[in-house]
Amino acid sequence: MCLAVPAKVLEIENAIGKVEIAGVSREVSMMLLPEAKPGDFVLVHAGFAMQIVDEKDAEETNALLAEMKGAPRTVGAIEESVSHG
Amino acid sequence: MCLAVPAKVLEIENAIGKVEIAGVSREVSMMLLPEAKPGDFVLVHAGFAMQIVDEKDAEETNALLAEMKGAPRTVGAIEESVSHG
Amino acid sequence: MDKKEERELAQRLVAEITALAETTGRKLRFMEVCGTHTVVIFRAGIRQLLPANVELVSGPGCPVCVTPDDYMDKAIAYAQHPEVIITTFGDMLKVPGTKSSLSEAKTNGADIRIVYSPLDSIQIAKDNPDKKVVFLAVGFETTAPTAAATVLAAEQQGVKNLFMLSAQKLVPPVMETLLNDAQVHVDGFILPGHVSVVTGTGIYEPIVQNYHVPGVVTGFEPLQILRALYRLVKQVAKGEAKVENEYEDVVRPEGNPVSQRITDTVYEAADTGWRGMGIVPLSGLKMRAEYAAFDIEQVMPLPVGELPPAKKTACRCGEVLRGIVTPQDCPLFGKACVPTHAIGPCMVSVEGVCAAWFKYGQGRFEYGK
Amino acid sequence: MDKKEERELAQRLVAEITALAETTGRKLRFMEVCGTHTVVIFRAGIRQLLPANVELVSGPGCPVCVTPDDYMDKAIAYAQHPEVIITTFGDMLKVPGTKSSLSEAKTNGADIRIVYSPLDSIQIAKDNPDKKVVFLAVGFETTAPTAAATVLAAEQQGVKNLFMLSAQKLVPPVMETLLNDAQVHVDGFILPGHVSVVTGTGIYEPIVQNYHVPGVVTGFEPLQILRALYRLVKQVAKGEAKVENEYEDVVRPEGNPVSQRITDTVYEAADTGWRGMGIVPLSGLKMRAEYAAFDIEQVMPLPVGELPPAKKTACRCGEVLRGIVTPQDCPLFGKACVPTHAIGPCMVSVEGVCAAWFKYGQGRFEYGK
Amino acid sequence: MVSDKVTLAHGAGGKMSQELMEEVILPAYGNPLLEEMHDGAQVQMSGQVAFTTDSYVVQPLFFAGGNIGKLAVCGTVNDLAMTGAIPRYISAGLIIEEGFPVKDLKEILATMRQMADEAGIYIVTGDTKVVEKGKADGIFINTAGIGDVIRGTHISPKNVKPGMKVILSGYIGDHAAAILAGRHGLTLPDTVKTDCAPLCHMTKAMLSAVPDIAVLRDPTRGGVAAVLNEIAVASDCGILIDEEALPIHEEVQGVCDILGFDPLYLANEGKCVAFVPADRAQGVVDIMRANKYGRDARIIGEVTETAKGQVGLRTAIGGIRVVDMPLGNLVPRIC
Amino acid sequence: MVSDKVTLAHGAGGKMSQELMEEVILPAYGNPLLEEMHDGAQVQMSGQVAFTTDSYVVQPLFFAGGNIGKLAVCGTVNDLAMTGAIPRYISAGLIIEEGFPVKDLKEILATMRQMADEAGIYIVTGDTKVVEKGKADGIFINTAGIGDVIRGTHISPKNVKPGMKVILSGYIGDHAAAILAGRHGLTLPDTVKTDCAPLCHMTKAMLSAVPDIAVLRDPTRGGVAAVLNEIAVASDCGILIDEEALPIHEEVQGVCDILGFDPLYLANEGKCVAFVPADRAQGVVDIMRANKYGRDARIIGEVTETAKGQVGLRTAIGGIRVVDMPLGNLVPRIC
Ligand code: SF4
Ligand code: SF4
Ligand SMILES: [Mg+2]
Ligand SMILES: [Mg+2]
Ligand SMILES: [Mg+2]
Ligand SMILES: [Mg+2]
Ligand SMILES: [Mg+2]
Ligand SMILES: [Mg+2]
Ligand SMILES: [Mg+2]
Ligand SMILES: [Mg+2]
Ligand SMILES: [Mg+2]
Ligand SMILES: [Mg+2]
Repeated sequence: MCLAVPAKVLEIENAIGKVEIAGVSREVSMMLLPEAKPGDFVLVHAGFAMQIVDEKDAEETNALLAEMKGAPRTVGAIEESVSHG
Repeated sequence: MCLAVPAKVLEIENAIGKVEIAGVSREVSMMLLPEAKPGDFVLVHAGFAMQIVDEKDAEETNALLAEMKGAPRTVGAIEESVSHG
Repeated sequence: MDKKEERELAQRLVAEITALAETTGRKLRFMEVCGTHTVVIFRAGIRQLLPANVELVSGPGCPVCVTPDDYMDKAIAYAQHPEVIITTFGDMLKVPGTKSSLSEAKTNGADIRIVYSPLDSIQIAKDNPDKKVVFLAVGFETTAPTAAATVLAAEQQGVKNLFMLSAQKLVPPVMETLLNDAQVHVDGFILPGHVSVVTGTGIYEPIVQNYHVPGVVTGFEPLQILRALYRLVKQVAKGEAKVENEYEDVVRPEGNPVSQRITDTVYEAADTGWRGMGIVPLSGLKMRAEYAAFDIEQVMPLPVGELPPAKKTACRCGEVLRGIVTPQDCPLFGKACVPTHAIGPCMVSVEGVCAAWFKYGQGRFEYGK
Repeated sequence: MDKKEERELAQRLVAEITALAETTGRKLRFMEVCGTHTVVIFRAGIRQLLPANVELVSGPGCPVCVTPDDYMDKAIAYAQHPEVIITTFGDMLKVPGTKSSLSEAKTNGADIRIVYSPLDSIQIAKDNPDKKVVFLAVGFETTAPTAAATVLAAEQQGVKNLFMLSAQKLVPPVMETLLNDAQVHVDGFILPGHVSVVTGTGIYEPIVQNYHVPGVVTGFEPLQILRALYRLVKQVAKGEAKVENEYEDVVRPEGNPVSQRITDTVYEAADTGWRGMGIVPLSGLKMRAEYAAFDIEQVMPLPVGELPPAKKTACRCGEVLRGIVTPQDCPLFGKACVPTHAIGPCMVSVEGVCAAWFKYGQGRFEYGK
Repeated sequence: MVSDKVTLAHGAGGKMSQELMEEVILPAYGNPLLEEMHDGAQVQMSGQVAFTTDSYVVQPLFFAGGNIGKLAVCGTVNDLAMTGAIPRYISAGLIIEEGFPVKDLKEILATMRQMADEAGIYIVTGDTKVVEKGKADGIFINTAGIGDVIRGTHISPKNVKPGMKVILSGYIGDHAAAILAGRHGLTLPDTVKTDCAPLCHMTKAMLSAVPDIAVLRDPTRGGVAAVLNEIAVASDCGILIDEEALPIHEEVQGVCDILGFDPLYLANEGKCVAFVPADRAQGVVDIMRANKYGRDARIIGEVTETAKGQVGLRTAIGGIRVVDMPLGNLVPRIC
Repeated sequence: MVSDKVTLAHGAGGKMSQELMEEVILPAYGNPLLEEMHDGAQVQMSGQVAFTTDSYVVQPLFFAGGNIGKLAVCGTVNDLAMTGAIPRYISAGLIIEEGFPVKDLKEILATMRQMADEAGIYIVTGDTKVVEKGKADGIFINTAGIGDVIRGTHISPKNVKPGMKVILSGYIGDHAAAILAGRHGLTLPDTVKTDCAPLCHMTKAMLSAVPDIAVLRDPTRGGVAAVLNEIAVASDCGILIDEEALPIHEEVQGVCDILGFDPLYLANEGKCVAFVPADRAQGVVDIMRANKYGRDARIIGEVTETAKGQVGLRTAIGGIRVVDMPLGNLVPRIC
């Protein structure tokens, strides 16, 4: 539907950002994301920065694991673990 | 200065002549030589028929030979042969 | 998380999904609306990991697939015009119109340039002042603001020979159309992550509420999809229907307001045609009157009669796109219709459901059986 | 006449020429005005057959050679214009202008088409309606009517994008200039056969009378040239000066009146520049005001300053063209200046005197010494 | 005497052609066997001879780490190497577009010579044609090559049998990434460049030690995916590879993510895939690792009895998917 | 399954390439040695091997009596033949412009096969590239060839000595006339067509009977003039030929007269020039005349002590002029 990749903003000049994705750099338009600053990670689609990407939350995964922990094979158990976590 | 070749007119239509030179045919403009007719030999230059070519005159060569004949190495003798020829 | 941890988490999620699905005592059908999700599901082999009673069906989320023949025919007709340079995403190249494709037009000499960004069209327009550069503006809510921004940038830079041939589409109206369709049965939606980046999550609420069907926004990692499936199965198991967001690092509830405003400046909602679904009210975008000078259809309308009449084939793309049939139900699948000689757009596009089935071996592959 | 008879006749003519020349007791210099004659003389090895006291010098009869730098510079400037297609005889391609040549412009992307006939330009103009097609109209009296007829044909067919860049030249005025030049010594002229086809033989009468210098019109077979030489030596030996015609099968006294009229319709006589001779009064043709619409210099004048300033080289083409020096007197001949890297046009053109000297081995060839 | 641009006359077989030959081409290729203006070269060969050809039409002509000349020599050297031969002699057919800078031509020819030297071969015969402006794309190069087949080897897909290991010599997709990045506005760090290299010394070491290597193949156009599919079909076996085993530079993956490519389909110009009996596989890997072009060699999968004619890939999360033949050329996608 | 036009995908190394290969190329070339999708072919050779290459860029692609495919096979066959070899195997590298009609491709390939059959060779390896519309000129073909040098022969300009006779195998300029006529609006009678032909059977007969033939050369680009000049320089002898001995079809002379060309500079594709010791010259002519491509063979001149490095021509009226190297490409002239 819409390929998009996260990239780090290196610099911005005149609403043109230089971004880097795994060492590969490209110019993208910052027109749709004026609030982004160098150092931010942004989601890039079709040459435009579309959104700021938050730091990946390790807690989130832990929460999921907790949610599933000790809940072997029954819905009730999972529910329980969620309410516990 | 101006390369030109004799060619035989095969046909003419709308001032365009089809001419043949040693079996090679080409269309040429007859604009500059409206009097030419199929069967004529014409001189062709830069895609135009320029002049009707007379039948080669064997007599001409004979006249030249006659002019030179019996006139070995002196002007007088040649003159003579011409006036004789 | 390292790869091993990821694999373990995936196994864990699959186990949970299997267990939860079992508790429902019935067959569950979830639709991924987004074509990119479709591809990830096939590439990662997710279908093979799921239990027999959890079925995934693909929806109308491939922009190439839902674009109807008449748009392609128009694009081809413009491409053949000696004064026109077409710029397009690579995806559109092989999509069949009624009689031909852009790829064929290119082979026959049409000037068609593949761009990575609609913005690239501006430079091409500047480099070719004596030509009309026409960008094929297709896509969903994610892509529409990039086309709109390109129009605004061209206007600002005084570029007068860049135009759009627009066929942008909106997701929520077509989801509703599907839910109203008696042939379609869906127990929940994997909601499109990147559309939601622009729109936010709120737009799905009315649908989820009105039709009582769960929806989870998620990203494009295999694990994210498994997480979304886990949430969907769980909602079903609990009898709930709510919008959840498993892609919180980029999807905000309010989306991207600047993108929304820029799209809104250049475009307005309009009825538009979808392959297999006909006209869906207010499901597309058309250029506003203020931007008519950038609309190739207004600046240089095609002469009437330049488009060929509609064709009839046995292609079942229309139904495939609604999740009513699978590609294998199409008599042409894998026979007359293969990726090298596609009959319908669902076989052409990388995100096309038929292409994904074929490419990733569904129904023809021995491994993993 | 078979080949053997031809060879015998040639030997006979050479013998007569040798004998007659001897009777004059002095060195004789005949000038072939026409470059095609020059080439035949070299190709057939005629110089080697002649006695030491009969010298042949070449005149300004190569249209390429006499065309001055500034015309070439103009042609190149037009060629570089993106809207222009140049059509030209192949001969012009490598002629150096001040800094460059058409060939170099073509290598750098200029659209230059080689035509066999000026008429071919009309079709090219029709095929490229968005371009200006410019024919490089060079040549003498023979070629001028073909360019004029092309203009009339374009007019009649309503072709509005065909133009001429004209530099046609006339033979009699330049012959007179040569005869007035104290540095030039000529005992007789081999008169140009194909120019005479158009002009007739009468135009040479005033010159031959006024300057008491023999002239013989002839064709392009080696034998015809030997015959002309025989007639010239004979006139000198007899103290005569008249116009003779050894090319009677195509040259009529009155020439070709239709050609003359058509040239006269489109062109009028004008002062023009010759390489090495400067401006010669009324020695060229310019388009009449009525045909200004076909004159590229009027329709699309080059911006002032687009032409480079004149260059200085040691090239002695100007003197070579007047028969004052031979190519071997030029310090560059065969060293810096060779056909692959010509410095002057006399080395470029197939009919160029320097090229003929070089190509046919004059001064560097062992055979026949 | 040669001008700074190649002209039509340089290809017309006359004096200018001779000058181009003498001033540009012979000095670059120069070696004792090079035909000098003859109709062909004469070389000594005997026994089984490998013979191959490829044309090179890459754009851009110059790219990170190389140019078209490097490809033209290495590509043909590698094709000879993959047939189990020691490359000996190659030909060079140039088709040049009028106006091509002589400076660029010299650079390309110098690179060809350099690669020939590294591969231990001679460029012994050649041809130069010049076509009109707009009728080519700068320069096209064809090379054909001949080499001596190493005795005792018999490379053929028919020798591929279930249980054999699939070895890959290193990181994939570098060449295509270097070529494609610039075309789509991407800038790569200096560390990413074409992998183009002559592999003949490495393959000679491999085959000398393990003559029963069943197949060698260089994954060029169509990438690893094309090679594996061709061999799966030709051997009538299945091939199952492991996604996690595939060495892919982070930046190459980045290019793929941005443009929507799959690294398995990207062209390589200095890699080889080997099919080797299981018990010799680690030995072959060790030999490859001793060569500078095989330092990252590894086993990436194996030949199977099932899924005949097909290629499967075990994904990171444990699924299996088909790796199909590439369909056409790679174009960037948004979806 | 292949469409009616060649597309970029046909050259991308994937499924479409495979289809083009299987449906168009293999059926045309088909022979037991042809590499099928491998990296190269393997053939048996031994001893002295001749190796040559040429690219073909002719326009128009189809012309009276042939097409580019005919040239591509015969040209390389003849270059091998001229080195004193019996041609054995050739490669075929196609560079095709996107949009090229598959029908035309099939016709060209069929002609290549037919010529290969006549020459007694196999097309054993090949390559197909497709470039974007406007980046080539329909199709370019490169062929490289290998052959066995006939034992006891040693073709080299250095063997040319004063007194040797120069033999020409037949009428000159036919090929160039057939190509050029159409380009300049001239129509030739059906009798005038390219002379393109494989000469290897004739040269084999010549060399078998007279191994001390010093040089064989096919006068292609640059014509007889180029070949004679090259040999005059390489042998450091003079060459004097006789204008009246040159066989030129009347129509070819006609084309030359019209366009301002010299037939000595016109390309031939089925002729050879031989330098032969005087006492064997008539014998060689007789052998050539027994072959269908040498029926009009004759002695046209001889090698001289004087005029080292130069070529002279005795004109019909008895003068002598230089025949120089051609300068560039032939363009029609008015003067
Ligand atoms: S397999 Fe092909 S024809 Fe059938 S529905 Fe899919 S795209 Fe259409
Ligand atoms: S030899 Fe060259 S430089 Fe000298 S006069 Fe002739 S053209 Fe000019
Ligand atoms: Mg999305
Ligand atoms: Mg004349
Ligand atoms: Mg040859
Ligand atoms: Mg190959
Ligand atoms: Mg290869
Ligand atoms: Mg060659
Ligand atoms: Mg290979
Ligand atoms: Mg060759
Ligand atoms: Mg050759
Ligand atoms: Mg190949």
